[in-house]
Amino acid sequence: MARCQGCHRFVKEDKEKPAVTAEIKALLPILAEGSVIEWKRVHRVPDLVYFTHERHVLGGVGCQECHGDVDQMEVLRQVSPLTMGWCLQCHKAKQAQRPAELAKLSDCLTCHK
Amino acid sequence: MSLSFERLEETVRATHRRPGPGYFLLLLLAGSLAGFGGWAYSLIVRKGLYLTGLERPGGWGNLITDFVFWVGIAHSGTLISAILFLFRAKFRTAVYRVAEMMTVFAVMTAGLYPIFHLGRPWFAYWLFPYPNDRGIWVNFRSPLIWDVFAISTYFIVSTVFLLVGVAPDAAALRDKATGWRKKLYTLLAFGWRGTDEQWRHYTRAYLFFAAFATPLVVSVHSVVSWDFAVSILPGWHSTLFPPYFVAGAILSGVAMVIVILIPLRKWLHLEEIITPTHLDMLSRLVVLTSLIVTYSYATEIATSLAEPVADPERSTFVFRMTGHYAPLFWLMVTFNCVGPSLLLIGRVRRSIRALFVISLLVNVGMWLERFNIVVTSLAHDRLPFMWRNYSPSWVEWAMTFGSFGWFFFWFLIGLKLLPPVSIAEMKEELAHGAHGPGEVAHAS
Amino acid sequence: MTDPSEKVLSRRTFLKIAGAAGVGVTAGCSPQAATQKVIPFLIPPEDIVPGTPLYYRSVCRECSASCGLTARTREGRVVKLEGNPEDPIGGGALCARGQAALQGLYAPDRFKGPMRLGSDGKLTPISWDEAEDQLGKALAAANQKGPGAIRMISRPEPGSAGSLQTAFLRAVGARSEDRIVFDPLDPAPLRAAGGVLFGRPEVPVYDLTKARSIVCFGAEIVETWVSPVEYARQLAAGRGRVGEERTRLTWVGPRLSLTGYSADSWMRARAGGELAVALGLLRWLADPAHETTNLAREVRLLFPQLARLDPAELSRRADVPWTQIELLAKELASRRPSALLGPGLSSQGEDATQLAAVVMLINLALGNLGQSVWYGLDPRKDPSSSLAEVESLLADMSAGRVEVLFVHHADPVGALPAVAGAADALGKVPLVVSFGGRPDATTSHARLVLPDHHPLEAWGDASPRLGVVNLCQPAMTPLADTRAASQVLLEVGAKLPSLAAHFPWPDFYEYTQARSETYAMLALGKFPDLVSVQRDALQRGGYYSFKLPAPTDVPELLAGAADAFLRLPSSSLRGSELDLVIFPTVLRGDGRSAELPWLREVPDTVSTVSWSPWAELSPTTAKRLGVVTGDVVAVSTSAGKTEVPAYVYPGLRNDAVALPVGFPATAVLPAARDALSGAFAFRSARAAVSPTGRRVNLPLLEGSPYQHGREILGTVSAAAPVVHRPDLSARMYKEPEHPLHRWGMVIDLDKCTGCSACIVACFAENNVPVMGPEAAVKGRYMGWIRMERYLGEEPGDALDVNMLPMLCQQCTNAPCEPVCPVYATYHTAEGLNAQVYNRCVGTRYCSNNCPYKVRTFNWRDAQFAAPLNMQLNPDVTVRSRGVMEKCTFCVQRIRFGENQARNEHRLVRDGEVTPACAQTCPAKAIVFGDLKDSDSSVARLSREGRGFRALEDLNTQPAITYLARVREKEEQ
Amino acid sequence: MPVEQGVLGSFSEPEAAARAVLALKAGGCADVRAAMPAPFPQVVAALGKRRSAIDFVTFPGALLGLLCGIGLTVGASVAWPIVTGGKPIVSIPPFVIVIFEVTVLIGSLTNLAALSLGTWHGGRPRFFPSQAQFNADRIGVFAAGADPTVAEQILRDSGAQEVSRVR
Repeated sequence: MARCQGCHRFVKEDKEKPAVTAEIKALLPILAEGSVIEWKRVHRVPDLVYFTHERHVLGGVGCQECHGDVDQMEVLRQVSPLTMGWCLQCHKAKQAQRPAELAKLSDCLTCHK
Repeated sequence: MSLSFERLEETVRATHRRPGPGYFLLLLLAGSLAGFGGWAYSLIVRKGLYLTGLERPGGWGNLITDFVFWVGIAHSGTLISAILFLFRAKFRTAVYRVAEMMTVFAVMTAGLYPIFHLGRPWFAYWLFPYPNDRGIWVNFRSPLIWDVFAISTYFIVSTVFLLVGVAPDAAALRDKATGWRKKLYTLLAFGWRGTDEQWRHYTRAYLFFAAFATPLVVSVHSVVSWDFAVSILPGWHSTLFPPYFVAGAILSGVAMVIVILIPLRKWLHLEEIITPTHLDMLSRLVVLTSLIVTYSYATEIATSLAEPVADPERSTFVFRMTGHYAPLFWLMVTFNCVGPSLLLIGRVRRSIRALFVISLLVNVGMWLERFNIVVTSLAHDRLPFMWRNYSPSWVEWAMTFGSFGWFFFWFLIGLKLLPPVSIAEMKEELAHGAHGPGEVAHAS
Repeated sequence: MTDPSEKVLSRRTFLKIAGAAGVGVTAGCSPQAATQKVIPFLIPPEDIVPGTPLYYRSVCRECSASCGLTARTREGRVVKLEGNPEDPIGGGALCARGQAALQGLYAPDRFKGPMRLGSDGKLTPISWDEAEDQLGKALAAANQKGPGAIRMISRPEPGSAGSLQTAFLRAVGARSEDRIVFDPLDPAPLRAAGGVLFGRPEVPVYDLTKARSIVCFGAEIVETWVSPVEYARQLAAGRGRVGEERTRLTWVGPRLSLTGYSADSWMRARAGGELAVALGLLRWLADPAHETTNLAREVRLLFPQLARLDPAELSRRADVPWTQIELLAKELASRRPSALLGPGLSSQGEDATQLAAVVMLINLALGNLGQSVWYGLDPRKDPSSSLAEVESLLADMSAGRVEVLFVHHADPVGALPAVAGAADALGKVPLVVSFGGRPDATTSHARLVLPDHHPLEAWGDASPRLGVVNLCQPAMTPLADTRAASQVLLEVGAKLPSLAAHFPWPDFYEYTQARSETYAMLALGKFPDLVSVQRDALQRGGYYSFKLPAPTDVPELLAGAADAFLRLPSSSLRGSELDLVIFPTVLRGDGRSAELPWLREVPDTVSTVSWSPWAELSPTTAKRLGVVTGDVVAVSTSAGKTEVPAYVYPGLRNDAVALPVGFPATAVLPAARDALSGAFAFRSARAAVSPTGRRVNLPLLEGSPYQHGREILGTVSAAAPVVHRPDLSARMYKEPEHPLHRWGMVIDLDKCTGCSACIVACFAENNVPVMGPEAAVKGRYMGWIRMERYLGEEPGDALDVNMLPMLCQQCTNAPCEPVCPVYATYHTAEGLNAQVYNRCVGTRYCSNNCPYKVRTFNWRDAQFAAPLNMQLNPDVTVRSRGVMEKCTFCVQRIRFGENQARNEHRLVRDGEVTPACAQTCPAKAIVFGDLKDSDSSVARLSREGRGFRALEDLNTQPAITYLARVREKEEQ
Repeated sequence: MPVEQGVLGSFSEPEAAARAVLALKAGGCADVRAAMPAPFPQVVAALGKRRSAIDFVTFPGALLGLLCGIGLTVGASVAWPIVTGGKPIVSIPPFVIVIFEVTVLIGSLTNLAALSLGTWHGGRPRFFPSQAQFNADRIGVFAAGADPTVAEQILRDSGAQEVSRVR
C-alpha cells in the first residue's frame, strides 16, 4: 500500500479512467490515518497446500499464467481454477522438459507437507 | 410323488401370508438394534475414533473382526448354491435359497465395515478407482483395494445369482398373486413364461453363474485373509491363511444356515421340504470344515513353537495361548474344534436341539477366532516396548450387535418377499428326482 | 511511559493478519470455500517478508545455566527456539525445558495484565498506573517501619535485573540480606566446600572432555546438575568410540538415574552411602601402600587421618563391597585426568558439603584441578541464599515483620517442603507483590500481581560464567498487557519523589544498554564505538570472551581445611523404613515450567510415565508390599504423608523408595538442611510405604521393559567392535532410484543420554498435538519420537540399560507403503517415506504393518488452545482427525534448504539441513545428511563398524543407522 | 407378436408331455413348442432343441473383463508411477487378484445380459399361448401350424388333460 502510493501520489491523473483515479485518491487518507483496509480475498489455495510465489516466479512462471490479465481487469477475479489437476498439468508439462532435474514437480511432498 | 406341485406352491405361498405379531416384534427388535448401532457409529463420525478402544499398536479391533466375520457368513450361501450345484449334491435344492438370501444380506453387512473403520469415512470413495481431476488412482498393491474389488464383485454376483434363481418362482407366484405382490413378482419374474426356449438359455446361463461364483467364493475370503497374510506382523504373516480362512468361512456360514433353518422350518412350516436329512447333510459339512480349521490351528501353533524361544512369531502364539487374551483363545478352541467334533456322533447330529446349540456356539467361536487373529497379533508386535492390550469400547460393541440387527432386519423382510425355497427346482426334483436344472440330456 | 520493547523495536510488531502468509495451519481436510478478508501491511516493516523466517538471539531462562538461544519468528511470532551455536555454554543445543520455554510464552493461563486481590478474594484487573501507585504508597509506608519491612524473594538474576533489584531495594531502605535469592536446585554445597577447602566459595567449572573417567556421586549431569546441556555435550564428546580413548562414567547412588543410564558401571551405594564411597576412594588413593603415582602432596599428608577410617566400616556404610571401591580407585589412579562430580540433588543430604569436599579432595589428589576442574570462573553473581536465610524470612513474615514482599519468579510454596509453612507465612504479609507471569502456588497468595514479560518479550542479560554474557532481547511484542518487572521497579522508583534521583534511566532498556558498556569492556578490552559493538553483540547473542585459565592457576588447599571432612558422621539407625530418595527429572527441572503441556505430555525416559507423579519401588520391595505398577501406595515420613501411584523399577535399591522432586515429594520432605552450606537437604528422610488398595491407570508408555532375547539393539566392545548384522545381499527387486539425494540419519546410541530434548523439539517444529493424560493412558501418545528404554533381562544385577530413540526409519522397503490403498504414503525420489496427510483416509493399516510402530493416528481433533495456536509452524500442516502422521525428517526444513540451494544454483551442502531433533541434541548424537554423497558425515558414520539398523532382518532397509552402545565388560 | 394358429395341449405329467411331443414330431408337425414350470428333462429331451448359444456371448464377455482388469491395474499404475515398499511400478501378483475379480464381474454381467436377451418374450419372438398354469403345475405343448385335427388327436392320445385350438 505504502509502496504503491510511493508513485501513485505523484503520477498525473489518468484522464481516460477518472474512476480509477478517484479510487486511488480515496486510498490516500486511509494511508494517512493508518487505519486498516479489509481487502476481499480472491485467490486462495487450501491450507493443506504449501505454495510459495518465490519458486514460481524464479521458475519463470509469468503472473498472467495463473492470475490472468490483471492489468485488463476493472475488478480482479479468479481466472484459473487453482485445483490440483490444474496445478499438475503445468507441473507435469514443465517436468517433461527436464525430467531428472525437475523430478520433484510431481512429488506430493512438494506441495503437501 | 411325496408332495404335489400345488401342495408345494401352497406351502411356499403360505410363508408369505400376513405375519403374526411375533414377526413384527422380531423386526422391531432387529431394526432398533441396527438403529442403535447406527447411532453409535454416528458418534464416531461426529466426534472421532477416540470413542473406540483402539490405540497404538492396536489399530484394528472389533470393527475389522466383524468385517471378517460377516464376510465369512456370506460364504455358505454361494458355496451351497454354486459349488454343491456343480457337485450335483441333491440336498442343496431345499436349502440353497435361504442360504443365498443370507449371503446377500451378510455381504451387505460386511461391506459397511471397511467404511466404518476409516478415520475419514467421508473420503471412502477414494478407495474406488475413478478418473479424477487430480489424476491420482488407487494403489492396487494394497490388500484393502483387493477387498474393495472382491467384496463388491461378490455382492453383485451373488445378488444376480439369487435373482436369476428367483425368476421362475416369481413367475409361478405372480400368476396367483394380487395387488402390490403381483407387481413385485411381475418385476422379479422378468417376463418369465417358462417356454422351452427360455429354459434352454436359462439352464445354460445358470451353469455359468455357478461356474463364475465358485472360484469367486474361494477368492473372496482368500483376499480377506491376505489383508493379514500379506503384512509382516507375527501372527498375521502366514501362507496358511487363505485355505484356513476359507474353511473357517464355510464353517461359520454353514453353522449360521443351520442356526437360521432350524427355527425357520418350524415357523414357516417347511418341515416337509427342509427335512432332518438336509440338516444332517449340513451338519456333516460343519464337521468337515471344523476339522480343517482345527488342523489349521494345530499347524500354526506347531510351526511357531518350532521357532527359537526369542522368535517374535513364537512369542506371539505363546501370548495367544497364555497371555492376556488366553481365555478367548481357549473358548474359541472349544467352540470351533471340540463342539463340532461332537457331531461325529450320529445321535448328537440328529438331535435338532444339540445341532442348534453347537452351530450357535460355532458362530461365537468363529467371531472369537477373528478377534484372536486381529487383536492378539497387533498387541504383541516386534518391539516389546510397544506391547499394549486393546479392549473394545461400548461404541464398538454397539456396532457389533448392531450389525446382527441390520442383518436380520433385511433377512426378515427378504423372507416375506422371496420364496424361501426354489419352487422350480423342487418341482423338478419332485417330478424326476436326480436332476437339477441345466443337467439335461441334449439332443445335439 | 510505554514499554521499551515496543518503543525501540517496532519491527517486532506482531501483525494481526488473517493468513496473509499464505501458508496454512488448519486441518488436512478439504478446502473451505468461505470468502476471507485479508489485511496486508499498510506500511510493511522492513524486515518481515511473509513466509520467510526471521531469527533473534536471546537467552533461555529455564534454569541457572542460562544457555543462549535463537528464536525463529514467522510473521512476527516466535515459532521455534533453537540453541545459539556461538554461546559457549549451550553450544547450539537446548534441553527439553529450553525447547518448551516457547510454550511458556504462549501458555493460555498467562496473566493478561496487572491484577489486585479484591475484597471478594478474587484477582481483579487494574491499570498499571493504579498498580504502581498502590505499590509506591505501600513502599513509602513500609519505608517508615524501618529495615526488614520490605523484602524480596527472587530467582537468581545474574545480570541487569539482579543488580537493579539490589539497587532498588537499597534505595527503598532495605538491607542487602532483605533480598532472598531462591533456587531450589542451587549447588550450594559445592560453593561451601570450595570456600572451606580453598577459600574460593565458587561453583567449579568442569571440562569433561578432558576427563578419561567420570564419577558421579549422584550428580545428575544429564538432568539438572549445574549446566546439563554443556556437560551432556562434554560427556558425549568422549563417547562414540571403542577402547581406552572412550570416557568411562561411573554412577554412585541408590537409584539408577537417567545419568546412570549413560554410565558404564553402577555402584549401588545405599542412600547417603556416597560419602563412604568417596572417603573409601580417597583413603585408597592416599594409602602409600598403593603407590598412586603423582598424587597431590597435600592429600598424601592427609593419610594419617584417613587411615583411621576402617575400610570394612566404609563398605558397610555404603553397602558396597570394598573390592568395588578398590576397583574404581585403581581405575582413577590409572586413568588421568578424571572428574569426580557431586553431590547432586539425590545425594544432597545433611552432609552435602562434606561429600562435596571429599569429592573435591579426590579431584585434587588426582591432579584434576586445572585439568578438568576449574575454579575462578564462577561470576559469583546472585548466589542463592541458604535455606536458613529463607526460613528466617518466613519467620519474619509469620511474625508480621514484613510489610511488602516482592516475589520475582520464585515459588517457595511449590518448591519448599510443606512443613516449612511458606503458604501460611505469605498469608501474614499485608502486601505480596508477584511478578509471576503464570499462576503458581506462591502467586496464588499475592495481593498484587504485576505480570512480567516472558524472556522472549523482554530485554535483559545473564552472565552464568565469567566471560559469558548472554543478552536477552525481545523476539516479539508482548502478547498481553504485561510489563518487565525491572521496568516496573524503575517506574515505581521514579514515582517516589525520595528515590527518583536513584533512577536516572528512562527505562530498563537504557539500563541494560548502560551496563552493556562494561560487558563490552570485559569482553573486548578496547573497542571503537559502543553502538556497533552492541548491535554486533545482539546479533551474536551476547558478549563472549570465555576461555579456560592457564593450568597453573589452581587453588591451594588451606591448611587443616580438609581435616573436618575426613571422618564418617555417626550412622543413622536403620529401621524397617525405606530410604526416601528424591530425584530430579529432565522434564520437570526445578518445577518453574513443569506445567507446560509439552513437558507433561512427553514421558519420563526412566519410568515412561507422563502427566502424573510416581513412586519408584524395586521389584523385591514391591513384591514384599504386594503392589504392582499402578497401585497407589502411601508414603509417610516424620514430616507428612502422601499417596502416589507406584512404578516398579529394577534400577532402585531394595531399601529405598524414590520420588521425583516437587509435589508430592514436598509433602513428605522434612525441612532438613546441610549444616555447612545451609542448602536444602533432599536426602534426609526415611519413609514408610504401604499399599492403599486403590489402583489408577498410570499413563505409561512402555509395554515391556525387556527385549525378551530379541537382540533389538546391538552392543560392541573393544573385544568385539563390530555389530553382527544379517546378510541382506539377496535382492528381490532392484533398489528404487534416488537421483539427487538420499536423506539419511545416524543416531549414536553411545552418545545419546535419553534427555528427550529431541522429542520436545519435534513437538515444537512439527505441530505435534498434545493429547493429554486420558490419551496417554489409552496408548494414544502422539510424539513422533519416543525413547524406548530396555532394561537388562535379569533385573537386580548390573542392569545394562539400552535406550533406542525410535522415530520413522524412512525405510527403502517400507512395509507401511504398499498397504495404503490410496497412495497416502510412498517412497520419494529423495528416499523419504512420505506421508500425505490430506490424502490419508485413515485405514491405520500402515501403522499395523509398521514393525517400528512409529506412526501415530489422530484419534480426535487436536486442541491448540489460544494463544498456543500462535506457536504453530506455518510450514507444516496441522493434521485433522482421522489422519495418520509420522516423522518426515522435517521435510519442510529439507525443502527450505533445497530452496536456498536452488536460488544459489547449487546442491545442498552437507550439514546445511538439520531436522529439529538433530539440531537440538545436546550430545550431538543425531547426524543428518545425504547418504548419496559418500563423504558426507552421515554417510561416513553409517559405514562405521558400530552401525546397525533396527529390526534389520526384516530387510526394510531403513535410512536410519544406529551406532551401537559401547559396553566394556568390567574386568574383575 | 402375431398370434399363430395351432393346437395347445396341457399335461400334468412330464412323461405324457414328452410322449406327445415325440408323437407330434412323428406326425409331421415340425414346430412343436412347450412351456413348463421346471425344465423337465424328458420334455426337453423330446423337444431336442440345440444347446443354448449363450456361451458365445459369455466367454467373450469374460475375456473383455480380463482385458479391462489388466488395462485398469497397469494403466492406473503407470499413469502416475509411485513407488511403494520398494516394489516395481507394475507388480504382477497383486494385480492378478484385481484382474481376476474384474474378469468374474464383467463375465457374469455379460452372462446376465445374454440371458435376458435370449429369454426376452419367451426367447426369440415366438408365440406361445400363455397360461398361468404352465408356471404352476401344468406342462403346455403347442403344435404350431400343424393340422388341427391330427394334432388334437395326437395330444389326446398321449394323455393331455385338455386340448384347445388357437387361432
